[in-house]
Amino acid sequence: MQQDALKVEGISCGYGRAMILNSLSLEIKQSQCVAMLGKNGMGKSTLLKALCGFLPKKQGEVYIEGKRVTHYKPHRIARLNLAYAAQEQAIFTELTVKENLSLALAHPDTFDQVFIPVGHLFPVFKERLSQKAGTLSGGEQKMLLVARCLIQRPDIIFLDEITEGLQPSVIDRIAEALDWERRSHGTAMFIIEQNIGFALRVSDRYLILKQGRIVDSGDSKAEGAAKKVYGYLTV
Amino acid sequence: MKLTSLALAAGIAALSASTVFAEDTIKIGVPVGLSGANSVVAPSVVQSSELAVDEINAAGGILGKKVELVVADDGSGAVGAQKAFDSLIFDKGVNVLISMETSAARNAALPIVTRGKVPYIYTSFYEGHSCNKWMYVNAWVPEQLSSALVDYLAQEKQAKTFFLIGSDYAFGRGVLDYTKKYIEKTGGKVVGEEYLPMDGSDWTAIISALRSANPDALISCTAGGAPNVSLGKQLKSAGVNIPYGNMAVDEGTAKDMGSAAAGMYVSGSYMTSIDNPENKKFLADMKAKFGDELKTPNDLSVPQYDGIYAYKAAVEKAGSTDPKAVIKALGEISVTGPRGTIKMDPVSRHAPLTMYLAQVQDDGSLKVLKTFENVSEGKQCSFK
Amino acid sequence: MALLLDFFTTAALLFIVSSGLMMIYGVMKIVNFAHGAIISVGGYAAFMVARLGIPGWYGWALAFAVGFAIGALVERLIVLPLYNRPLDAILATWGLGIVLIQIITMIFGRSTQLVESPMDGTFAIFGTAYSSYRLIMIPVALVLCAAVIGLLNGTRFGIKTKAVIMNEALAESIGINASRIRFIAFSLGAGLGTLAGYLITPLSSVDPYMGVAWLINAFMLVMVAGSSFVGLFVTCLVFGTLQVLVSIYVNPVIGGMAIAVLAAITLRIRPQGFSHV
Amino acid sequence: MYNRTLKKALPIPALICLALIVLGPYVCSMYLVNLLIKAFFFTVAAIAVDILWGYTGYLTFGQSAFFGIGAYCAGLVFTHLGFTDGNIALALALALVLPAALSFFVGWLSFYRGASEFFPCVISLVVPIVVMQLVLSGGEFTGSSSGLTGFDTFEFDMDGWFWLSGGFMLAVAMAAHFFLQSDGGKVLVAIRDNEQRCAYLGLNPERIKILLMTVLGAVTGLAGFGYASFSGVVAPELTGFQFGTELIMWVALSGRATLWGPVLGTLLINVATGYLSSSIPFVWQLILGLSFILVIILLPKGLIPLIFRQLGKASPMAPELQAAQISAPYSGAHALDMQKVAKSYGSLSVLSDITLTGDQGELIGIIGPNGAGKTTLMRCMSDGTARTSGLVSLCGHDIGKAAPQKCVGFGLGRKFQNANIFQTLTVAQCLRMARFIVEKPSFLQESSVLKLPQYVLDVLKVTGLDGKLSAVASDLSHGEQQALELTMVLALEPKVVLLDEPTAGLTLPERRGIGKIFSDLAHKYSLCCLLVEHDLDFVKEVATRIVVLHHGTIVMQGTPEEVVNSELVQTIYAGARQE
Repeated sequence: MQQDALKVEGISCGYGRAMILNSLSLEIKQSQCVAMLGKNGMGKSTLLKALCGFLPKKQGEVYIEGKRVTHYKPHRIARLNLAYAAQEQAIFTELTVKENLSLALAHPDTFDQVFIPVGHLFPVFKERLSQKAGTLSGGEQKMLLVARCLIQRPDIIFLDEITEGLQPSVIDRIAEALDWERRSHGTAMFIIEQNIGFALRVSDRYLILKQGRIVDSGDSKAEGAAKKVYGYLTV
Repeated sequence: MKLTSLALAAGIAALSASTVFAEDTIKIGVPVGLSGANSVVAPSVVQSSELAVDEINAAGGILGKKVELVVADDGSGAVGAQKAFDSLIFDKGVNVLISMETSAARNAALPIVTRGKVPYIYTSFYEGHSCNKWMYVNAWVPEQLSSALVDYLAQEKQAKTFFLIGSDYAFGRGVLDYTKKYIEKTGGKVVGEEYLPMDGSDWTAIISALRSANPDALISCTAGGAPNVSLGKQLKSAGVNIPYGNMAVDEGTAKDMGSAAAGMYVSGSYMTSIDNPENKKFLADMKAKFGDELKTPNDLSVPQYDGIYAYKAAVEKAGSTDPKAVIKALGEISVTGPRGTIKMDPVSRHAPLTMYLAQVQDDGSLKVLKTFENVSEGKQCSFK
Repeated sequence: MALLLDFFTTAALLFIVSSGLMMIYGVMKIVNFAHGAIISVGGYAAFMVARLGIPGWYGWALAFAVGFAIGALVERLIVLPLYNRPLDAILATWGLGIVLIQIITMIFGRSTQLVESPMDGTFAIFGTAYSSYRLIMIPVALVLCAAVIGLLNGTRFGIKTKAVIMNEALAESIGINASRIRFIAFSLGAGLGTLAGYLITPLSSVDPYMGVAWLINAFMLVMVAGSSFVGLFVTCLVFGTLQVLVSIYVNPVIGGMAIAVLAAITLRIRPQGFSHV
Repeated sequence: MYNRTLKKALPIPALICLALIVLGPYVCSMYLVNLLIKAFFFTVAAIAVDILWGYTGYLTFGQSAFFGIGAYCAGLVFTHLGFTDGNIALALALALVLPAALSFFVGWLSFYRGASEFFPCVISLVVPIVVMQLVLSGGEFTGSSSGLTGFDTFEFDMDGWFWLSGGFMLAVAMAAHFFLQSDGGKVLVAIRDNEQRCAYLGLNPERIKILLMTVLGAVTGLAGFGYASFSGVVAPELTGFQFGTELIMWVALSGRATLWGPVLGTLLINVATGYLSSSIPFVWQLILGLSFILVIILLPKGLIPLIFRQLGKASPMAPELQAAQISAPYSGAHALDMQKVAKSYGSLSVLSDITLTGDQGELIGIIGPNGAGKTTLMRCMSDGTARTSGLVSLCGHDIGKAAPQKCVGFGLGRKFQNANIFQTLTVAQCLRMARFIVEKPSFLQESSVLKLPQYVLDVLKVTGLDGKLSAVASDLSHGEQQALELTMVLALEPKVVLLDEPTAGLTLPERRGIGKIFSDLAHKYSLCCLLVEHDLDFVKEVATRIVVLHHGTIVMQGTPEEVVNSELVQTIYAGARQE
């Protein structure tokens, strides 16, 4: 049987003594895209940080591509063909676009080659490779983040609220890029979102996180999914 | 309460007194800078002390008592010296202190010497005019050094203008101040006088000043080894070739400086190349005792050797180690050692010395060019 | 003219001496107070090289290698546990400096050692005869500066290092081993320290404390320079010039304090120093 | 009986010192007495370093400069002017005033808003170097490197000196002991733990540190004066950087942030050095260096606390809580008034054209997605230097460029997003710090009563913190720490309260209780509350008005119903587009 792209078994973790996540489990199959939704402060970002090795886990196990990575350091996890786009401070504003992209590559000499498809998806970067990333607009920075994930040719991508504060047109562009990536490479994805429309559009399954627990899940493309999710997210 | 405390105090005093008088050895305290700046020369001082003590013990000691050497580190500074002197006088109970010290350390220690009432023979050349009832000095002061060096440069090298460089501390300033006066008194002219902090190693600005002053000769007086080396090297690399008199370099350092020292004129009361039987025997004995470990004897370690013999002579003359009697006797005796016969003056508390002027050779050795017999120490102290 | 050369050569020496400290401070905001002792180690490396008769070209490589090795050891044993306690790191490295100096003293003794200068005499430049070794320090400093800047800006290691400086968590999240980068940077910094010691021996004495006199000035320069080598270069030039001017026109004793005092004042007026020039 | 209270007033190490000082001359050899007299003076300097570094977090290499200056005051006056009654008074006065003045200057130079962590440390390095260089270049006046010696000084015998110096040391140590144990003395630890929080409690950390430095400079100068008078010698190394680092080493080895550690440690190390260093100088240095490194890395608390375990620990005490009189509410127009406030970093605009008023009795919810500028808005209200343009006034005071502590003085209280508290203080001590500007604490003792406004007592009760008054803040849970910060802010009796996500990390029942309290604050106690919250449910329940921030501007404000039901908010805040 093929390994799950990501498997989380009952992890608990938090900051100091406060537990943000309580015995949380989930799994993402190969080529599957799972969206996790929930209001702020429910532990979504904490979960991603824990998965990427930035937070110690009090209990539970994490497997990526079948490999137990519970106690790996962040850079070792990052080298497992995994791409992670954090919510805040996720690019090096003082480095150029090209440096930002090539830093993520294990073999930077292949840059010209791997950049071709990315340049195709985000043509805006073609002429701006030597521009400092900090001078890009907010939307462009988020696109750079997605581009950096794609250029790594990963097996699994983690995206943390990539659409936050973006114009609808940019959100569309990102959604198209993710769709293309899945079509052409079958990459598994785990996306954390508040934007219901975007989340349901790109994902196969959705999960609802509340107070550190998954309280509901379902098929993203099912009838009435949007309405159900919306019920959790608003008042 | 009062009574018990008195009784206690008396008891302790009696105890400590008995421990001092029960000794039948004579203890010579040598506080010296085993660590810190003086640690460059301290080993040579300890070696010559050891030789002197061995010789004396082999010849039956002093007044039949064995002589014991007690060395203490003073950290080359005032605070360390106070600790070392306290320890030697009050803890170890030495009969005499014989050593070289930095001026700061000597000054810091003198009040302790006064309190402890212990004779102190100071064996280091220094800037002069330090006086204490309990102290004698058997090394040179600027009055003795400057004349030799300046006279030589003026007469043999026709130097009329001089440039003075020193480390900014009491010895450097003291010696150069006197030198400046002496130069001006003898008709020369000082065209520049510059100082760098003791731990300074960048002489760029001073060398620039030196070049633009364009003097006939250069005289330096720096703090120990490191500044001498850095100054010598930088002068050399700057291509300064005028006659250079160095007032603060010992033979060991001159050797270490290699080519940077070659050609330098130095003056002092002791050079290894002094040609007399005492010095030859001394050098041979040192070599025999320490072999490869031997540190080059120098103008600090030889006065130390002389100082120990001076104490021996004084105790024998006084017939006891009683401090007052010893102090009196120290002004009356004379000893003959590697530096010739040295008699310390009971009034000035310093000694007239034979001074030598030498030039550093390419191999680092010193070649004596001129000898100045019995140079007076000038006006130092005035004890009766 | 000679004055101008004094400015440049002084600045060059200052740059050579402080670059190792800068490498470490720039990357990990740790002040290596053992830098003075490490410079001394470089001086003794020069002494060993001269005594063993190794040609000069290998000499500096050897000096660098010794420093690199010491740095590597020290980073793992002493600095690693203290990354989150930068003030304690100052103290621990100060302690390390004492230990290094005592070890040198035990092996080589306290006295100054002889190292012959590879280059004596003067060189005439625009009609002014000037110490050739000091002159050589100008191109050496320029090459060193170019090499360090090239390393940090032109190579993958450099970009990774910059990434770690800017945002360690982000760097790790894209697979950069920040701990290894810091390890290498510290070792490099120590290597630059011994290299500096090796380079200054022809102008200085070789004794256990030879590097300590440079420490405070190097430290002040690095503080003013912030975290860029270009900044350090400019800082060295400005303060080197000031030091020479004060030494010549006021007096050398005050000149010796000039860098420390002026740097402190600069930082008070302009806390970011010269890091944005 | 040696009971708890007495133990607190006179701990075992103090008794050891007392016994040593009384009995010393009878049981110690002359040499040891001599060593100890000097060690007593050094200990005073070490206490100063310990207070500055261990307690207040300011790593100083420069205390030696003040010691040296005190010593030189004695040396210079007695050498050049002679030893007369008048000159003794003069020298003593100079030994107090000069070090104090220089400390004040150094403090002023070192501590200012926005100084980097290393800067004061850098300055403290420069001070002894400069002072020593000045002494060295002082020629005959200062005696240059030889120092001054042979001046007349007090003619006490050794025992007299011993009791005098020991008594002086013990007096300084006891004074420090009572000060550090007192409620007011905890301000030093508060500064070490969290300067930002101090400023937002209306305290001026810079000023306190400068004051502390000045006082300790004078005390250290006095110790230097004593040392010089006893030894009859002053030397440049007493002012030097080397001595400054030795002081740090003594404190570090024996136990920073414990008063008695450095007292006992300094005495022990000095005595040991006296006996060992002269016989094994290099090895001794090596041992000191190595043990210093090891202690710094492995035992940052030092060695003495290993022996006296209670030294390192605070003796926690839970004071009795009482309700304090609450000052009258603000009665002028608009408690908070912001006109056209903007903030930009270079060309990047974070806030623009914010015009917002808040009245007493209002509870304004501020909502908006991450990066909308909510926290920046809070900063602009509470720190005069934060905004780029526009006017802000608090309770009728234009804040201009005022520092946070000034704004707090105008009636502001600010709770941060992350629990911003004093990690090593207890809950009660944290609260007492918060009351500092309302009710000056005692600087001599620990009070058994803690008076707090009623609403603070309510929050303590709801969150259960009233049962944990003697717990150390870092041992609290995330939610408790948040609640503690909230109570600290409220203990200031502010008129305008800024709350940045005050309920993050709290449980549901706690949230309900807090919500009730917020309503009370606004409605019963007439405060003006601004609440930044992500939890729209919570905001909707308690707020009287909601302001929506997006891309740095106010896009909407109105009653909770209006806002929650608006299409705009659904889109940008809840993040869902209706399909």
